[in-house]
Amino acid sequence: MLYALVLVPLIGALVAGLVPDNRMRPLVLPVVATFHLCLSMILIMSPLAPTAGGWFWLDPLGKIVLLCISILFTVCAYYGVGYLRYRQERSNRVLCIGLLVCLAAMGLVTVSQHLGLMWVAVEATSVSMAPLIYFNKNARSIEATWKYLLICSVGIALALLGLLFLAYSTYVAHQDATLLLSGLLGVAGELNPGWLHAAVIFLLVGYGSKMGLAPLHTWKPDAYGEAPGMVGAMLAGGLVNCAFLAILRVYQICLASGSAELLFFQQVLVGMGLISMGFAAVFMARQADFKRMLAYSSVEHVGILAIGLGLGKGALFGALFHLLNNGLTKGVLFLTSGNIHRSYGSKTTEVVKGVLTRLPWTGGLFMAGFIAITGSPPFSPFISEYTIVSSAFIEGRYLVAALFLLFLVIVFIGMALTVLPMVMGAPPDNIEPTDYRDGLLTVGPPLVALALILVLGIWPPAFVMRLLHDGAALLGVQP
Amino acid sequence: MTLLPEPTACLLLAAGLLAFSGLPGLLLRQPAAGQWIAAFVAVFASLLGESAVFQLLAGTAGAAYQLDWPLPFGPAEISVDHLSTLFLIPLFLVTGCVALYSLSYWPARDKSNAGRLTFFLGLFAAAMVLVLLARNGVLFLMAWELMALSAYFLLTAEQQDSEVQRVGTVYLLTTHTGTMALFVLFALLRGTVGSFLFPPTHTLSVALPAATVLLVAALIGFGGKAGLMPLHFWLPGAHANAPSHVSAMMSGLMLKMGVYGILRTSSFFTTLPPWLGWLLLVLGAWSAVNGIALAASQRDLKRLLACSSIENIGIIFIGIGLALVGMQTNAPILTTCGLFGAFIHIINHGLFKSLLFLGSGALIHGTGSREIDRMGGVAKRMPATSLLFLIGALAICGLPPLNGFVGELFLYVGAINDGINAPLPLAALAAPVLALVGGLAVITFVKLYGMIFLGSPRTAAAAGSHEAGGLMIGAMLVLAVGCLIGGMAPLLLVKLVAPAVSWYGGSNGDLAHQIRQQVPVMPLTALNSLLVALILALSAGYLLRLRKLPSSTGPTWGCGYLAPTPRMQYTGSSFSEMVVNLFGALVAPLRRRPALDMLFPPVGSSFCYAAAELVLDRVLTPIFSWIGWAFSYIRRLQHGQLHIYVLYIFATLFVLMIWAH
Amino acid sequence: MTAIIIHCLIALLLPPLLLGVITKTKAAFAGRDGAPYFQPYYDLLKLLRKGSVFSTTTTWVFKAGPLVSLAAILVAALLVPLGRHQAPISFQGDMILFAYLFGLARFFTTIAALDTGSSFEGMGAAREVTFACLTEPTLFIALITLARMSKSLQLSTMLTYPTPAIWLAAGASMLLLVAALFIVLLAENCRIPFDDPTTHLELTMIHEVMVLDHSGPAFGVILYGAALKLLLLGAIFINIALPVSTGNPYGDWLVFVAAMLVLSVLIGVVESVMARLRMVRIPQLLVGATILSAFAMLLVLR
Amino acid sequence: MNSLADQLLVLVMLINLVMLGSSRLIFSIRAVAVQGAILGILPGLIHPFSGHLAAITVGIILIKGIIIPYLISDAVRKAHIRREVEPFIGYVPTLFLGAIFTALAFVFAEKLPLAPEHKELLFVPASIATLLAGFLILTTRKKAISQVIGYLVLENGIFIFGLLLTEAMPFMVEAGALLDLLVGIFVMGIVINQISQEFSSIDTSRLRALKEE
Repeated sequence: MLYALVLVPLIGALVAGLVPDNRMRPLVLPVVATFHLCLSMILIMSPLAPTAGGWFWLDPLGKIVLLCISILFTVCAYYGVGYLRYRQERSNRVLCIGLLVCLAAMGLVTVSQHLGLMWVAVEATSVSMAPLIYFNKNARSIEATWKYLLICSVGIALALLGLLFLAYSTYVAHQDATLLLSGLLGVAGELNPGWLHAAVIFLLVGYGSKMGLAPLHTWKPDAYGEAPGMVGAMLAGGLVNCAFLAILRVYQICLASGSAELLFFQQVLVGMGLISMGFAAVFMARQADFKRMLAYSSVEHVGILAIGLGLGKGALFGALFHLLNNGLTKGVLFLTSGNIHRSYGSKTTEVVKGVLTRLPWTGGLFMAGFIAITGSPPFSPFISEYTIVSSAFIEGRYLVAALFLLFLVIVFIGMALTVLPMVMGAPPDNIEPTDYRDGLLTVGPPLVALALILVLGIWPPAFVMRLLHDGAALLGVQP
Repeated sequence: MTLLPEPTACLLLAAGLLAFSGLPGLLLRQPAAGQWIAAFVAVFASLLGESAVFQLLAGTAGAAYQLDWPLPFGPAEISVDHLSTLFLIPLFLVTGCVALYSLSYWPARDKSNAGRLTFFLGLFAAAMVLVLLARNGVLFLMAWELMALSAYFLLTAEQQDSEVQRVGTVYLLTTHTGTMALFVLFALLRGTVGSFLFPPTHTLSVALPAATVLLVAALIGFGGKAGLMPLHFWLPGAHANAPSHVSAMMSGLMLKMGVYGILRTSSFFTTLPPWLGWLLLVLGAWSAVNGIALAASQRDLKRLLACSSIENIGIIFIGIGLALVGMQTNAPILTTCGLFGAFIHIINHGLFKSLLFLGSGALIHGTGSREIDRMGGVAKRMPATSLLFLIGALAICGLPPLNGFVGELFLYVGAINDGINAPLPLAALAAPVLALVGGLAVITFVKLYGMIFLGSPRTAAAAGSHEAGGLMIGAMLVLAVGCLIGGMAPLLLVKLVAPAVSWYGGSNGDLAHQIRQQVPVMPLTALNSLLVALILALSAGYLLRLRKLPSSTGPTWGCGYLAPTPRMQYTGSSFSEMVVNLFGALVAPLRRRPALDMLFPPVGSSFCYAAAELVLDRVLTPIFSWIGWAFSYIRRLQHGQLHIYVLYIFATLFVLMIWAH
Repeated sequence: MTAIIIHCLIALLLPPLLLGVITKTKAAFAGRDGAPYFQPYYDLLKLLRKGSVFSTTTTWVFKAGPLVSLAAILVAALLVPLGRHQAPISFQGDMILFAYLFGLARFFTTIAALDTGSSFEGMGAAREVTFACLTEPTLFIALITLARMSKSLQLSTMLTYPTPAIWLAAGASMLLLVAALFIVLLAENCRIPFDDPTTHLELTMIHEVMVLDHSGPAFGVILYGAALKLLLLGAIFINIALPVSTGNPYGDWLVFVAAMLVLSVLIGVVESVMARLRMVRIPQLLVGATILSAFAMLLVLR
Repeated sequence: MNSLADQLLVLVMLINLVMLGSSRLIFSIRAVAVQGAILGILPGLIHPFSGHLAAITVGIILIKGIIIPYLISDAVRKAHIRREVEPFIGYVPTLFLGAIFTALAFVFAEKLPLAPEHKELLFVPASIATLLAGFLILTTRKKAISQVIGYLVLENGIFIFGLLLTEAMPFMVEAGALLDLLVGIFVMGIVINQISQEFSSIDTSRLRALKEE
């Protein structure tokens, strides 16, 4: 079963590569996605034991990430069919293949319990995403791709060094090095502190740059801004979560290795998290390009994840939940922003006005997405964010909580001042007409995602909650 | 009554009905039908709600429901107590009236967005009910934000208009920032009492370290929503630009939710810090005076009403402040009178302010304008509206024999009692302040009524005005009758709020009876009826005389001037000019006049007068622009040079390495 | 019972005489012998018999104005003790109702004025409400002071409280109160130096200009209401300024009537010797009155 | 055998300095190729022979020594460029910095708590020095090609450290890592071609359209 998680998308990619017709090819996406979704649902529901000498195992953390990725991909896949109808001018072969390969890689990330293998998978995801960012094939997109590629590669290289340090710390401790998570957790107690320390730092910086923690986030606005909406969604909801999963693994090791290392790691996480939120807050105000604004919003939420993880205790639950919510909400926002881009042929807020009038459904969804992502009830991001804030207060981390709220306010103001003029008002009459119209396939998928976060925000299904609690338990929270 | 389920269930059912009342309008093919369904459901829900309210007032205790939702915030309790009941009384009444009113004010066949509006209207009302019933911090927050957001979507109904956009944005930013303060409030509360469930009343000690922060957060979060100065700046614009029936609900009901929040939060504590009562008293007085002074300076009918909402909220807070001061100087009369005054005024304001806003809707419907100075002589063409509006105006000025007087009477009695008994009767100064506010209110509403309804039409639009539809008149009539009853039978009001007063004041015994020793409820009824009788008698006599005597008609005496035109009438702005100058410091309207260097102003020169919004225009906007300017420097970090980006990575690595050691 | 009847009789019959006395006094100062004391009664009777002219601009509000204000003032008349006697109706906080009934009267007078659509009457209405809103705080501070001294919220108790003994004890504050109340009295009744009831220049008038368009019985009602108002505020003033009491109730009635007449003479004197203030000065004087009463309150607290 | 390894490592470090100093791209590419090849030989010297080892050796030499350099030089040929024109920091200063970093690397390596059998080997200082050299190239050069080279040097540095514990990295992981590297560079190559088409130059200092304000 676990292997299927990786193989199915690869086969799909193969098929997509073989299908000659540009119109038929996108249909592969929903087929694979649906199959993948059913598969991962079965896996998530069923208790699993480690396989292949502990190399592959879908533990609760993996399950959470897999759930998010699989749902998000399905949404994007169905959307893609509708979206690519409007992009017939260029071949979508690379796009389809890239998406599917990326899906396979992400699946591998969630199931691999061997950090080295996980590293390979993460690297694979970033490499496979590069061509997708370049989908528009113009000067700006090539620049974005180049920056994305180089920064992520450097980061991931540092992560590799971190892994080597980790292995070396085991080696120094007792002569046989290992990168198996189970093994590491077993011996974490007597690891060599110095090397472990270095390892943690390098891993954090490496995966952090992939995840987009400030100040390692520099590639994000460019990549998100130039990539097509659906690719942006996968970047913000898929890759970010994979990188975060990797950081969760590091957290597990720190947890097992004892309080000192954990404390340091948590402090660093909170610090970088706050920095990320602050950065996002500053850059989101008066943002003239709504896709870049979404990118900074993603930076902000990565920061929230980091803070949640850094605060520990009850906040861990919030962080894990936020991982899910952020992914889905970003899906809504990026997909609808793709529609807006199609319809106006521009993504600057000078041009884009009165979306609610021009595209009622897309506009409404975008507005709802904005309200959701800024942590307003009844959508689920509110639940996770409030869990984090309140536990910060409960733990007496008042400064963190205050800054957190301050940044939330600034972000909200900045985002509102960008989004509301876009959505409200009358569309400018001098924009050249485009053939885009709201259709079932371009509006339905984001609508589904929105419905999901609404359900999660009001009455989340029991299995999700159980999953989150199990995940938090893995991170050392006594249920 | 026995046929009904127990109150809480009733209220929940009503809320549910309201919440989904708008759905058919969105789904059905004919929106008009949907709107009618929505209206009927809403009215039914309101009746259901009111019946539940009366059960509660009759003494039936509402059940408490604990639903254990899967969210990690503990069980969510929903229950109703006397404080909630107090706010539910006007809520359902106004909601029902507004639902009827909207049928002919915002008909689906003319307005494309009627479906959306109706839907959010129902959601808005339901959210407010939930706010009043929630006993769990997070549930409360969710209901609260739902209320705030649906209010946003309601007031941006005409989102094509740029002004509507602007005020909508200001409203949204303000309310969300306020919600952040509530985040702090409930998180701290959770940290203090160990659960998101509200603590039982009068259990928290004020000695707790968090107490002060809790109260301040509540003041910011809830005070902002209530429109307490200086957090009032969002209010005039929002109320003025929303559809009138929405303004009626926002002003008559939503502002009260802020009051409710502060009352609820303060009720957690055994004793309250001394500064709180005085602070509320001062803020209330400031809001009252400044609010009504602002109102007097307005030229926009609905902005004027909105500003007078600030005034009335101020009066309510004066009452609460008096009560708290009374509690800590243990002056029971002051406490009781303050609470009675505040609570009665909460109900009254719900009635007459909604009445006035609905009336303003009728005016806009009839004349197509909000400019006071462009109207005039409307009474001739809108007789019914003019009569109902007059009742509202008299009531809001607190003049007998209408309900507005009752609440203020209690406040006066409380204050002057303090003047008699307290060693240093600072609280007694509330009385002259109230008197000043009353005087200003008379100026404001004489201006409003006289300039709009009386005289001769200043514009063709005013001349061509037409009476509002039957449903609109009906809805207003209900509220007006409410005002009359409240004024003629103050005892009814006293009985309505007595449970809430004893609940909050923690006192026991039949307050309604005790208070009658302090405050003349029965003589008031007697004198009011005498007044009405006298008026009727005099009118009868006068009309008889007129019948007998010759009477002729002619033009108004122009004091010797032969060709007066309607444009020569005194305008609203000039009417209030004197008082606006007296309160220039608080109001500071913008005036642009041509330089008078010769005998006459140069041809084509114009005089411009506009009411200012001090906090927003002269404080917040500059701050925002300054921050934006500061941010633009930090943005240079994203300069697009790849090699420096790589340097960032290594720098981070380096810093962390250093930090590690 | 007799007290009530006498109260009503005085309240109903005395007012026009006061106007007569004032005009007589002024005439005397002007060296004329002026109209007879009972001229106002004749005027009223005449007006009740005259026909009316209504502006085409007006609505029912115009007709209702005088009536409602008179009704309000009549009700108020039941609350004020005339001299050393309890008022017919008296209860805790009746003073507030008293003040607000005047407010009601003012509201209707002014909207009736606005109903004519004449810019002059609008001007008068604006001045009326503006000045009134400045006098009200004064009245209330004075009442609080009295309430504190007499430990009561009832006009009857408060106003029958002052005695020569108290004047000796708290003379200063009483004096300040009397001064403040006299200013209020003049302002509320639109007397010189605030307003000149006899001027014929509409631009400078306050009360008179509001009633320009009223005619016939309505105008009579207005005149009568104004006179009654003068009586009531005068009664308050006298009760404080003249705390004498002959043991005999009927004696007290006589004292009161006499005092009212003296007061009218006093007003007449003031009107004769003073000039009208400029409009811009009026608010300053009113605020001055407020400060006086505030001082009185401070002295009482001390 | 270890002495031979050490000499090779010294060679590696010299190559770093050479690259820091040279302006001709083709030359630096060749240098990287040599470095890669040396890395390929090294494991054979310190670990006992095994299939795994042989495979790794072949793989590294093949990929790092031949394929990747070929890809890059191909891109260079396509883009018609000879040399790195004025870098952000001149050659001499970078060379100087490189020397300092190398020295620091030795000092730093002394402090590290190494396993006893690794104490006397040059692996750790060499890896750190190479790492820093890569960092220098990445941050000082303008041409995209040079940055790729820098990235390669970085990777090499990491690999040198990795050689200490080939056991920790089971075959499939190393293979995967190599594969990823290969694909990554391949994609970079493509991108570089695109850049040279779009901008008629692969000077990354031209790639500055995407920024704030």
